[in-house]
Amino acid sequence: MSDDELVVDLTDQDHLVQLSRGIEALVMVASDPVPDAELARSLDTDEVTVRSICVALSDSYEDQGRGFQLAYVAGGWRFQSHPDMSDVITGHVLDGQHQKLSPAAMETLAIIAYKQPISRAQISAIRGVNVDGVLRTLSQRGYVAEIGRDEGPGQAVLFGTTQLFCEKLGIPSANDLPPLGDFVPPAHVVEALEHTLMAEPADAVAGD
Amino acid sequence: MSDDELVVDLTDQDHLVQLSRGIEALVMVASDPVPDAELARSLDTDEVTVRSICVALSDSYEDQGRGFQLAYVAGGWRFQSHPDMSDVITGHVLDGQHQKLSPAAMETLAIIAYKQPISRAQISAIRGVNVDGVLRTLSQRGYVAEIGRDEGPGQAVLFGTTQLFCEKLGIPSANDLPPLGDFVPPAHVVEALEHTLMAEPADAVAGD
Amino acid sequence: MTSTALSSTEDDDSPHIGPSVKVEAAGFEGPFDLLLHLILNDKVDLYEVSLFDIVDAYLAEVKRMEHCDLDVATEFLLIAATLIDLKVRRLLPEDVDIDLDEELALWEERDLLLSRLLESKTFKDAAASMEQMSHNAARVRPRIAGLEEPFIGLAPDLLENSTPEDLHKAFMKAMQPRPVATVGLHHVTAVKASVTEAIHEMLNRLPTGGAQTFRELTAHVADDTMEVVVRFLAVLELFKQGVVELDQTRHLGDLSITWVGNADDREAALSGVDTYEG
Repeated sequence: MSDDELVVDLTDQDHLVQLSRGIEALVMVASDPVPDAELARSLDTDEVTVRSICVALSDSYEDQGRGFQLAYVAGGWRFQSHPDMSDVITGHVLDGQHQKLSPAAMETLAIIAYKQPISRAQISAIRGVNVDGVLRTLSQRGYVAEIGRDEGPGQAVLFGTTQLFCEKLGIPSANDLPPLGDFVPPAHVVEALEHTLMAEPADAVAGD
Repeated sequence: MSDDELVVDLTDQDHLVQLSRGIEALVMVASDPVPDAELARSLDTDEVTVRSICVALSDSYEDQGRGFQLAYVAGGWRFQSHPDMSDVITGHVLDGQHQKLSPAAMETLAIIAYKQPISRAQISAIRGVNVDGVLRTLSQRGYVAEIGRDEGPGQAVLFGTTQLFCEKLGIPSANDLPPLGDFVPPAHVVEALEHTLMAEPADAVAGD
Repeated sequence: MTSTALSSTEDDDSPHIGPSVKVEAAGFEGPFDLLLHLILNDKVDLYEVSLFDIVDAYLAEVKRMEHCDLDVATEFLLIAATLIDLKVRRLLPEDVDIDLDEELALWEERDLLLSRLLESKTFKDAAASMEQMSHNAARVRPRIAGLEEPFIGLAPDLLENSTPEDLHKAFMKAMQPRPVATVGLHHVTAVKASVTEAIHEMLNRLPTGGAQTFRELTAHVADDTMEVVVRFLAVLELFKQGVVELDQTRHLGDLSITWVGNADDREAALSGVDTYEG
C-alpha cells in the first residue's frame, strides 16, 4: 500500500498541493490544535501523509522567515506566533497566562508529569510535605486532573497532567518531556550527599 | 512623501522584514481583524507602511498558492481560509465529529449564565485558566454576547447569555435555569466576583 | 501564592550559620528541600560542608518553624532524628562496641535518606527544566480566531441535546471546591517495588557461590546509586530474616554476605518481605 502511495505522491503533485492547501485552511480556522487523524479524515488521506505535509509546511514558513509557525502542540497542529516575535505580541495581548508557578508547585507538577498516574499520598511521600494546597492550585489552573482511581483498598484518586499542561510547555504530549534520567544528579552531587551523610568518624573517611 | 518612503524601504530591508514578521505574528494571534492603526502602533511605524506590507504579504501568499489569505475585512487585517478551500472547510464543519461543546466551554457558559453580567477576568479567576479561546467560541456561536461595560477604571466588557442560548435550551430566560437553592459559592469564587475593578486581569488570577 | 523564583535559593544575602552553611530567611518547602539546600548550597567547597554544621543548621531551621502543621513538623523531626543519630555515630570513637542491629538500622536510615534526597534533587532539576520549557512556550501565542462567519452558520448546534439541568450540573462542577486531603500516608517510599526485585535477585545469587561481597553483588549496577541502595535494603531484609550472615572486618571495608538458610527459606524470604510502606 505504501508503494502505491509513493507512486501517487510522486506523480500527483497537484494532489499534494491541494492537500497542503487544505491543511493550511483547516488549521487556520481551528480554535484548538487539530490532530493528524482529524486532518486526514477531512482531506480523505492518511495520517502519515498529513504529518509529512505539516512538517514540510512548518519548514517552509521557517525558511521564509514568517512571523508565525505551524507547530505540533498538545496533540495537534496549530498556527502560533513565532517565538522571535514575543516582544511584539506580549505588548499586544495582555492576559493572566504569565502567572508563574511557585517552586513548590512546579516541583509537584514535575512529579505528577513523570510519575502519572500518581496519588496524593505518593506525591507527598516524594516531596516530604503535605501537598494539598499545591495540588488544589494545580487543578484549578487546569494543569493536572484526576485521571483515575487506585485499585487498592483506599481507592485513592490518581492524578495526571492535562492537555493544557502540554500546551503550556509547548509539547505534543507528556511523553515528550525530556527523560527523567537526564536529571539524575551528577556523580559529584551524589558523592557530596553521601560524603556529608557518612556516619563514620572523620578519620575513617580520610583513610578510605 | 512616497519618494522618502521608497528610500527608506530600499535602504532598510532588515527593518522591513521585522515589520513584516511582526504583522504576521500580530494578525495570526488576533481574534478579530486588526486595523492598520493598531498594527502601526504596536510596531512603532506608520499606517502607510503597514498597509503596503500587508498588501505585499497578501500577494506573497497568493503567489505561493497558500490555503489561506491575508484579507482586509471589517476595518482590519485578518488571516482567513482561501475561498478555494471552502469545500474542505464545509465538509470538515458538517462532519461535526469534533463539534461538541467541551466540558471547559460548558462550565464557562454555565458560569456566565448564572453569574451574568460577568467580565472575562472574573471568569478566568473562577475557572483558574485563561478563557479567551472558549469565550471566543461561545460568542461566535451566539450563545453569549457583550451586554455592558464595567464602571470601574478598566471598563471591562461584561458578558451575558443571549436569546439564542435560551432558545437552544428551551427556556424563556436565563432566570428560568434550575435554581441554585441555598448554594453558597466557594471563597475563591466570591473573591473573584467581588474583584470588579479589573484594570489588571493578572491580579484576579493571582488570587488563587 | 509566593512569587519566589525557582532560583531564589541562590541569591545569598542570608545570614551564615556555621562556617560554611547558609540558610536563607525564606521558608523551605519540606525537609528534603532544606537538607538539600544545606548540603548543596555552597557549591565551591562541597567537601568542606560537615555533617555537624548541617545538623546544627537543620535543627535551627526546624526550631524556627513554630507554626507549621503537624505532618510537616513530623517529617522534619524524623529527618532531624536521623541526622542526630549520624552525628552521634560519628562522634563515637571507632573501637567502641556497637550493636550490629543498630548499626544496620542507622545505615538503612541513612541510605533511605540519601535515596530520597537524590529523588528530590532529580525532580527539582526536572522542574527547573519544565520551567524553562514553559518560559519558552510562553513566547508564542496560539491562533484562536476560529471559524469565519460563512462557516459558523453551517456548524451543527453545539448545544443540541443540552438541557437546563446540564447547565446547572456544569455550574456546580465549576464551583466545586477542588479535592481535599483524606489520607496522610507521608512515608510511602518510591522504592518498594525495586526492593522486592532486588531480593529476588539476591535469592538467585546468594545460595550458591559461598560468601560474596556487597561490592561484587552490586558491580553490575555500580553506577546507579538508586539501584545500589535498593540492593542494600534487600540484603538488610534477608539479614533480618536470618537467612544471611553479614561480616565487615573494618569500617568502610567490604561487606561480606554469606547464605546460611536452606532451600525452603528462599520462598519464605520472599513472602516475608516488608515493603517499605510505613
